[in-house]
Formats: sequence, structure tokens, C-alpha cells
Amino acid sequence: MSKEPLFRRTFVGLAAIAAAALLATACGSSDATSDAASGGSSETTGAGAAKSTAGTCVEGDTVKLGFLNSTSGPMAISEQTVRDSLILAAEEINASGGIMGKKIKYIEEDGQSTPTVFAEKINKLLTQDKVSAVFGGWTSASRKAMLPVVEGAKGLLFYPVQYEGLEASKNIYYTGATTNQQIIPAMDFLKSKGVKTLFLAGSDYVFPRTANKIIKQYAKTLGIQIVGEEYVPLDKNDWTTQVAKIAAAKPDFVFNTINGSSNVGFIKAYYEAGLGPNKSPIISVSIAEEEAPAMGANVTGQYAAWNYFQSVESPNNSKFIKAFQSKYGTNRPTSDPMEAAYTSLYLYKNIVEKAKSFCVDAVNAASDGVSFDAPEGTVTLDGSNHHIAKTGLIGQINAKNQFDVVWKSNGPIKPDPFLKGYTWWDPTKE
Amino acid sequence: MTASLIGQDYIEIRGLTVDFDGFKAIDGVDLTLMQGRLHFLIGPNGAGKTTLVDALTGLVQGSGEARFRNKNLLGMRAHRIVQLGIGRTFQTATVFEQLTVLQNLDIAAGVHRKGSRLLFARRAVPERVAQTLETIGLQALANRPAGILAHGQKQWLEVGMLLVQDAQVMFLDETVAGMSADEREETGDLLERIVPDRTIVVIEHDMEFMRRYADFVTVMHAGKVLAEGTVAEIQADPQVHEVYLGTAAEVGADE
Amino acid sequence: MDALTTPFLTGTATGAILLMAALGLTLTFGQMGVINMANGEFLMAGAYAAYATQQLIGNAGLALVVAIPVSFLVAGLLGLLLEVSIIRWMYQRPLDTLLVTVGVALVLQQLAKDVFGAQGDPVVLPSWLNGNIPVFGYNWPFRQLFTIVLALAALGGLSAVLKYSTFGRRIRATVQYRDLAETLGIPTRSVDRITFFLGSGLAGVGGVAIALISGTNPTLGTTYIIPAFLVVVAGGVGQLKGTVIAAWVVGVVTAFLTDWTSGSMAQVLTFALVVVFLQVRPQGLFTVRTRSLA
Amino acid sequence: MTTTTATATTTASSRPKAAQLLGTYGSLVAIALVALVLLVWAPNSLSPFRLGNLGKYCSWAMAAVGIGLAWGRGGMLVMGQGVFFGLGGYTMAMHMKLEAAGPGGIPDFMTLYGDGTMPGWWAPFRSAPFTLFAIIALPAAVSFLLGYAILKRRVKGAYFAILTQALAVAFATLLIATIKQTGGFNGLNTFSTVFGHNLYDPGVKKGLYLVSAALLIVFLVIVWQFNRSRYGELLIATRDAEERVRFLGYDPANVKLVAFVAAAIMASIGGAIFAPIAGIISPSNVDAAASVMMIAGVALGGRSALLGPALGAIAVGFGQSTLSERFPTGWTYFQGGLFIVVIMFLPAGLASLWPKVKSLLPGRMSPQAALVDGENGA
Repeated sequence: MSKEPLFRRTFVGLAAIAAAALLATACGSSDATSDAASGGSSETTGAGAAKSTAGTCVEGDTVKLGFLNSTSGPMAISEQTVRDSLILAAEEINASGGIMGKKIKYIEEDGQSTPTVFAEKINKLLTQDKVSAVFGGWTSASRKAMLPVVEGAKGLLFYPVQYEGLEASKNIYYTGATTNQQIIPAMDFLKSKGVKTLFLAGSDYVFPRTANKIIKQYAKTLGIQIVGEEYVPLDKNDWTTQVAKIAAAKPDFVFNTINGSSNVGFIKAYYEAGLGPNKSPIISVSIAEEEAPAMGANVTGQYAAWNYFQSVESPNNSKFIKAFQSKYGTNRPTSDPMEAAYTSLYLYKNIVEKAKSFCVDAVNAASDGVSFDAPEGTVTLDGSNHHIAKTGLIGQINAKNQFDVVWKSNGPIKPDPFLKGYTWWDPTKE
Repeated sequence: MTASLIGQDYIEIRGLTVDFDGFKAIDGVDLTLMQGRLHFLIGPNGAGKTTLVDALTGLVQGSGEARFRNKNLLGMRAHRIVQLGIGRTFQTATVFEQLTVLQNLDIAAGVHRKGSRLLFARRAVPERVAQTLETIGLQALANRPAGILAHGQKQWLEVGMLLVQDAQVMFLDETVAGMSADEREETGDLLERIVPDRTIVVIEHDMEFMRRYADFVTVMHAGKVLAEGTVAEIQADPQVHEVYLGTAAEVGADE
Repeated sequence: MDALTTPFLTGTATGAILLMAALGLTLTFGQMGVINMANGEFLMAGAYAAYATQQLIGNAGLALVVAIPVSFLVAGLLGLLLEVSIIRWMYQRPLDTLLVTVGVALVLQQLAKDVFGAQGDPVVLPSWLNGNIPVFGYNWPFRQLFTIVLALAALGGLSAVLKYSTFGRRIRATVQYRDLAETLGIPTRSVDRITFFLGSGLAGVGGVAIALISGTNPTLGTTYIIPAFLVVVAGGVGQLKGTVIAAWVVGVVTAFLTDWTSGSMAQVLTFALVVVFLQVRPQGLFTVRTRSLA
Repeated sequence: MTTTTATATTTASSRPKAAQLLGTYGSLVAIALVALVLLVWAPNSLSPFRLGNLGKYCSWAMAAVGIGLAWGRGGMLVMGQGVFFGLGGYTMAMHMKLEAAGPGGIPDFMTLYGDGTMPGWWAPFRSAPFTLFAIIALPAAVSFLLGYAILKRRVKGAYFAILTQALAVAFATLLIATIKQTGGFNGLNTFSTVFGHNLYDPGVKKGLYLVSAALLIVFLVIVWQFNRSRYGELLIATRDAEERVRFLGYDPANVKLVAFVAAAIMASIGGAIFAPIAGIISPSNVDAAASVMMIAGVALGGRSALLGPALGAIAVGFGQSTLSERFPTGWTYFQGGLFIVVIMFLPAGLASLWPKVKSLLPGRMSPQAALVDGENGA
């Protein structure tokens, strides 16, 4: 009989506990007991990542950096290559004295190919480990997930992969290409080949959607007709139905924005349908040295648009390839994202040494015009949007699954993530 | 509410047929089940006794007609049939083994309860449940999980569930099977006590039990009604002997 | 015309793969009540077996011919191992087998990643499969035709085993009247094992067909397991004809929906259609009738 | 007659009353302990990062508490709770996106992928009260319709599990396919405020955690009441012998539907608090794999125990964060092994070890002993 009152009593008690706890902690937090990034109100507190706000933001003789890549999940294979070149760069920098005399101590985290995990881990790196900067991320989803965290914690992220543009955060440095350095050059190349009809094939994903939006608008200006547009979910590999549409449309070229392993199914279906380099050739933006031999079909003669190929001839590139292969094996190819990641760490070193500080505000203030003689050529940072100027390259796959450069943009292209310099671009149109 | 209905309740079955993919498990059965008498349903294995009950309680689809209080039971959904006051037990006693005896009975009493009451805990033992506990003699075990009960006790619990449910029609499927002689007697006496204001149908193989308690007997064979009548009439029926050929003695004498 | 033939033929090929994935499921589910969520990983194992065979033999055409029995054996033995080590302790708890095999699937995926790498490996189409024949305006790839032939052969083989061999008769007896089969002296335990072996092996053969579409991939099983289960659910349990029809219908319907909408929407709509179908036939297309109450 | 009845009543209920009272006390004391840890100890001891993570685990635990109800008590293996988690999460995220866009503004991604116009059905989510209403009403409506369609047709057991998992696959695929309306694969992210509070303010972060933990406690109390109610008994009866329940005059589909809808609402509220804490909600938080993760916690903790699902979910969340830090590739093995070992050897989860632990304590060896204990105490 006493159960009901008992229940009520206990519940009231519980509610009281909860209320008390709420009160206690609410008060506690306003006393700034938190050891995390300082509050959101002040803009001038500097590097949230580092405790000390005075001087260089890093005490002692080491600087902590975070490497955040997926080592598990479907993206692991791609992101592992990025981590390999980051580690290579860190070891090289340490061997030559570190950054401003401080040795790099890198902390590795696994993004598990899941955007929320990226958000959680970058939060850990910035607020728990208090690293001075984080390097990593691959998918746009992972970058979008990290963006609010890195901004909220006032930290730094170096993102090494070509992406869909339309973004510029003062807490992120983008060392991969934005659209006007990859997509637009690719379209210019197609125009130069006299292409009249184009078919768009992509994964059902942010990058292909945005890239194709840009392609469609630019194609109008160039007088290229889009004769089809197909998307397939990232995890689906059977492209037979869609390729049949390509075969029926007989386009001059296929613009391929498919991600990851879905490419394998696409390429196979494409060759089965009787298509090939002489009949509706493909230009890809995500097939590189790593992927080309894994297609299960001979892709010789097909094209890809990047800013770096292993075949790029320069002393810096030979040095990079030699260092990489002596560390990881001679069978390991080097690719654009790997090069961009390698470059990102050196760029960070150069900015810090110019700023003479690891503090985020100081780094940002010093970043404009900082350059590095990268394997792809000399790259220079644009402080207004945190992107770097890159040369657009079109490669044609040869029998050794290397890329022969067949087209080159007229020198490095200034980054323009929002395509402000392109009058045909109207973001509010489909 | 039952007082006015004493002796008037009945189920009238006409042309009941149950068809399993062309095999007629019940083939055009006509049967009237009257209130106030212990009606035994006997017959060899596969005669269709259980299928008949299944059809009347909504477990299998049957065609024909089975009228109870002006409603055709065939085609009604099982829980609706129960809500009309028709309950049954199963050949293998099916009780909620994880729940206590008391909880088992309390759930059975729920058919008369408002749905909203379900959200509250039981504060006391409802009177009907307490009475039934006493009637079936399981007071001492009221708070033990039903899973630990002996076979006979489970059967009693099932009967008890029918009692708290206040089922006006009860179908008991081989309830005394596996019970000791004493237990059978207690069960039989219980049935005699409660039968006056109820319609009770007992499926049984135990002929001694039948002879002792049956008011009326229906013999089924191959999906059809073979014979009907009092125990004496059935025992005298040559057709019944023929069906039980080989075990002919069974109807007359004990095994 | 090719607006109809393309999805129809492509869908039939997809249905053929679904069939090979679903045959094992319907057998083990019908006979033992076991829900094997790791069946998708047997597809994957078959695909990797095909890849490994091709690496060893080199000649793509010969390798493919060899790969079919090899994949059958590899996946079948994995299935047998699963039965012997885990499933047999779980026959009393069929719903729990579902979760245990989810765990097995995760382990097998990670194992494949560690052994073969997270990136898929290519399986080369033999030259005699690399081409197409025009059918009403659609250049039908030989590979799809091959897939359909492969599935029909698997189905034919299985039906023959079930119909004419002693094992087959025992399997059918066990599916329909387990207790009776036991009392008749049929060793139901070893029958269960053989069923598991056969069902998993068929998934392995399906894996070969998938490898020909998109190469190997540690996670390729996950993309097929749910559609395969929908096939089992829609087809009804314990009878091959339901599974065959359901696999074909699901394959073709998905292909048409893909054609009309998009690959993503097609998956969503197919699921919706299965739920609607279950409203009409909750037991699926065909079902073995038993008289048990539960 | 009346006297015997009275005696029967007392004998019937005296022992359990003591035992039940103990159980009642025990459960509430346990919930209060969890409340103490989550609401008092944690906020004062953990770093903001760990606290934020704990808030996420609590949001998963809310879904897990619902799974415990539907699966542990109701026998419905719900393998698609990510869908309802997602309904709540996306509802909240849509509101936060519109808050970030400001009055009259539209979410940034719509310009990025689409033509810069907002679909009409987004508009109501500008309103905070509507959002809160939708967090409960949406999953309730969806789970009711789906549950009605599936359960009334007596689809159960493995069929039910598979259909719910297929639902999760379909839902995630639908989100990915509708990139212009839902952000697609990337999901919704880059929020600035939640109901006007700055998400980056440490006080707000702590507040979000406390809301998450407090809601979890409230859910535990609700489920506790569910379990001890007549409905709770009926649900177990339905789980163990569905047909028998039908022959007691109940429609088992309705009994199960209640648990299914309740579980869906709990998952949805969990998702709604997850989105602001994690700062993102994406298809990978709601797909089949995410749903299976929710099941993992419930299985580990004990599907039919009161605290099992919640504590199991928190443990799995914690394991995912910390184990993956130390053994990045080992995590998947661990997760798979967890399913195999727990389901095979500890089907009732870690909670089933509790009685064994308890039996080691003196005076609690048997129900009789418990009775004596209870009487002495009372």
C-alpha cells in the first residue's frame, strides 16, 4: 500500500537532486573552471588550443600536432596514405631541427570514416591534448563536421584534399584544390579538345553534386551540352543501368565524379558496354595513381584532373618520391592528396616560423604569401581565403598506370573558392 | 448479469468446415453446446477435436456458422471472441512462465479492465483473483513464477485464468492429461462446481474421467460427428466401438 | 524499346545475384530458424576467393572456371565452421543467432580488411566475358548473361540435390517435420551442417558474380544482405520457388525504379513495396504449412 | 468465504510485498545512484570534452532504454532505432540550421547543392514550440503507422527485426538521396545556437549535458513505472506467449505497439539532444550500423534489466571513444566479439551477473532470506 507515496517521495527527491546538480554546475561553469577553449565571447584570446596566451603559445621544446585520419572504416585505405605522408613530413622536419626549434610530437586519432567521430576526435585533440594544429580529414562530410568544432575551439585544421569549394574558414587551411583549380581547368581542357557533349556520372554525395552544378553552369558558357546526369549511392557498386544510359547518349566525354570503390563497378560496366578511350572517354577527378591499377580493367588512355602527378618532373618531386618510397616501399605510388598533406605540414612550419608564434591569431596574420617549394611546384598561400595557388594538370593514364601530363593551366591558378571571379557563376541557380 | 442467462446460453454450430489446403480437418460438423452441462468431446487422434475448438476460438479459419449470442464466431478475431466470454486452454499448458501465478491470473482478469488502468501497478490482489487462487488451490504458490509449477498445477492455473476471465464458455483441451488420480478428481469436482452457469466443453482421452463426469458426449471421427448422447448411449453405440477398433475395450473399460 | 529491355535484363542479373545470396538464407531459416546475418560476408569470402584464384592462376578465363568451385568451397567451409563453432549452441534461441551473426559479420569484415587491405582488389573479366550482345537496342553485357546462367546452374544443382539425393530428402524431411525426421532416425544434426555448408557455398558462388561486377571489397556483403533478406521475407520460407520469384521480382523492380528515379530512391521504394506486399501476404509468397502453434 | 479470501490475500501478498518493496527500493536507489553520478559527480569532475562525450552516450542510452522496453520486455528486436533517433536529431538540427540562418534566411547547404530555395516543409521548424512538438509527434506517428502495418499482420521475430533494419537502411539512403533537402551524406551541421543559446558557450555545453543526463534519468523512472505496472506484466506475457495473450482477450499487436511507439519516442528525444551536443547529425548516425551499435549496448547491459540498457549503451559509447583511441583497427573486432560472446554466453547481459553478486552478500541467499530481511527492515 505504501508504494505510491514511496514512489512520489523518491521522485521528488530525484527531481531535487537534478535541480541541485543543475544549479551547482551552472554556477560552477561561470567561474571559468573549465580548462577548455576559452569562452565564445572574446575574439582576441588567441589559440584556444594552447593554454598559455603569452608568447608563442607553446612552451617546452616540443610542439604537439594532431593527425586525424580514418584508419578504420571504408575511407581507411585513402586516408592511411595521407597519414603516411604526414608522418614522413613530421620526421623530415624533426630531423632538420623541428618547427622554430621545437620537435613535432604528433598525436594520432582515428576518424573511423564517420563524420561525428571526426567532430569528437578533433574536439579531443584541441581541448584535451591541446595540440597547436590538426592535420587530416578527407571526405567533405568529415570536414563539415569538424568545421564548427575547430572554429568553436579556435584551433587550426589543415585539410589536404581537393573539394567542392564554396567555403573559407579562418580556422582551416585548404591545401587541396578548390573547384577553380580542378573542375574548371578540366572543363577548359575538354573545350580545347573540341568536346560538344558531356555526360555527368557521380556518387550521390556533396562533392559530385556541387561540382556538377558548377560544371553545368560553365558548360553553358563553353557551349558544351550536358546529355545526362546520373548519381549512385556511395556504397553501391553496380553501375550497369546508368552506364547503359551513357552508351545510349553517346557523349563526347564522361565527367566522372564518382568516389572510392564505386569507381570499380563504374569502370567495369563502362568497358562492358563497349565504351573506351576512343568512344566516350572519361575524365575523372578522384582516380589517381593509387586507384588506377585497382579498377579491374585496363584504363590506359583515360584522363584525370589533378594538381600533382607522381610523374611531375621536378627535383622536389623526385626527392619526395624517393623519401616516401624508401620509408614505405618502392611499390608505393604517390598521389595528389598525399602530396597536399606533405605540403600542408611544411606550409605550417613556414607560417609559424614567419609568425614566430604558434598562436592561431599570429599564424593567421602571417599566413598571406607564405610559400613552399612543394613537389607539385612552388605553392603560395592566399591569406584572404586560406587556400593555395595551384597549377591545374590533366593527365592521361599510360600503360604503367602513371599519368602523362597532356595539358597544363597557364601557371598556378589563384584560389577562388566562391568563384567570385567567374561571371557565369550564380549560386542561386541549379 | 449471468443470472438471467442461466440455461439459455448455447453455441449453435452448423456446417462447420475447416480446410487445410484441400484436406478437410473438419467436415460439415453440426453441434449444439448447451449451458450447464459438462460436454465431452472424444475421438481418436486426428479426429478433429482440437481443430474444432481452434475454429471456434479464432485460431484457424473455418467456414459455416457458429452462433453465440447472435454472433457468428467464425471469422471473428481471436481476442474479440474472448471478449464475448469464450475462453480456452491448450493441450500443452500455456502459462506465462516468467510471471508469478498471481500475475498470470491478474492478466487474465484484465479483459474486464479499462485500458488506461494498465499503466498503474497492481496495489492489491483483486477479489476475483484471490477467490480463484483459493478455488484452484494455489494460494501458497501465488508469488512463485508459473514456470516452476508442476504439470497439473499449470493446468489448474489455466482453468483459473478462465475463471478470473469469467468465461461463460470454456473449452478445455486435455486438461487432466498427465495428472495424478487425486488431481483428476479435484479437477472434475471443480468443473462440476462451476458448470451450472457455464458452457464447458472438455476434450479428453481419459475414458474413466469421461464416464465419471460427462453429462453429454460427442464422438468425433475423421472430421465428422460420429455419435452423440449420454455416456451410456455412447458406450452402447456399435459405430463408436468400430472406430476404436483394436482398442475397443477403451470405451467400455479403463486402459 | 531499350527503355524496357535495359532495366529488365539488368534487373534479372541483379535478381540472379540476390537469388544466390538468398538461397542459403531461406534454407537455413526454413530448416533451423537461424537468421544468418553473416551470409553477406560469405558473398564477400567468395569474391575474395575468386580474386585469390585469379592471382594464383593468372589466366583470367581459366581462373574464373576454377574460382567457382573454389569460392563454393571456401564460403561453404566458413559456413560449416560458423555452424560448428557457434550456431549449433544457439538453436534454441533463433532471434539471438541474428545478433551473434551480426558480430561474426563484423569480425569477418575486419579480417578481410586486415588480410586484403581496405581498398577493394580488382577481378579481371576474362576476354570471353568482356563484351556485349545487342538485345532490342540494349548492348547486353555477357557478364550479366553469365551471372544469370551461374544462378540458374546453382539453383538447378541445389534442386537436384534436394530432389534426388539422400541428403536432399533428409533436408526436406527435416524442414517439414523436424521431430518426425528425428524419430525416423535421420541425423538432423549432420543434416543441419550440410544445409549450412550448401547455403553458404551458394553465397560464395554469388560472390564470384559480384566480383565480376565491382571487384572485391571488405564491405560488399553489407550492401547485399538486406535486399537478400527482403527477398526471403517476400518469398516465404522453406520453398525455393518463392525465393526464386521474389529474387527476380525484387531485382527487376529495383532496376526499373533505378531507371525512373535514382539508385538511392529505388532502394527506399523497394523497401516500401515489400512492406506493402507483406500487408497482403504476411507469410510471403509461399510457405510450408506446419501445425505448430507458436 | 470472506475470511478465507482475506487470509488468502494476506498470505498471497505478504511475502512478495516485502520482496517487491525491496525490489522497488533497490531499483529507485539504483536510479538515484546513477543520477548522482551523472548529475553531480560527472559535471564537477570531467573535462568539458569528456562531459560532452558523456552527453552523447546519454543520448544513445535514451534510445537504449527504449530498446530495452521493446526488445527486452516486449520481445521485438528493433534493429532500426536509428530511424527514430534520426527523426528527433534531424528535427532539432533543422531548427538549429534555421536559427543559424537567421530570420528569413535559408540553410547554407541549400545554396551549395541546390538552387537556393527552401522546401516549404522546412518552414514550420523555425518555430521552437513546433520543433519540440515534432520531436515527439513525428516518431510517434511514424512508429505507429509502421508498427500498426507490421504488427497487426502478425509479423514478428526475425521478420520484424529484418524489416526494422531494412527501414534503417532505407531511411539513411533516403537522406543521402535528398541532398538538397536534408544535406545528404554530410548531414546537417555548422549550427550556432540552440533555442537562442550559443552552442560554443561552455555554460551552454554543460547545460546541454545536464539536460541529456536528466532526460535519461527521467526515462529510467518512466520505464521503471512501465515495468511495475500491469502493462509491464502484460508486455512480458505477450513476449513469452503471444498467442496465449490473444486468448485472454487482448490484441497482442496493441500491447506491442505501445512499447514500440514509446521506444521510438525515447530514441527521438535522444537524437534531439544528440544533435546539439555533437554539433552534427548525418546518415551515418542513423543507418543500420548505428542502429546495431545501439543494440550492442542493450545486449551488453542486459536487455530486460532496468538499468542494463542505459549503462550498457554508455559503456559501449565509452568503449568506442577510448578503445578506438588505443586500438584503432581492433575496435571492430572488439565490437563483433562483444556480440558473439555476450549473446552466446550472457544472453541476459551483464545484469544477469548481478543476482550472483548479490547472492554472495550475507542474508540474501534465497527468497526466504530476502523475506526475513525485508520484514526486519520494514
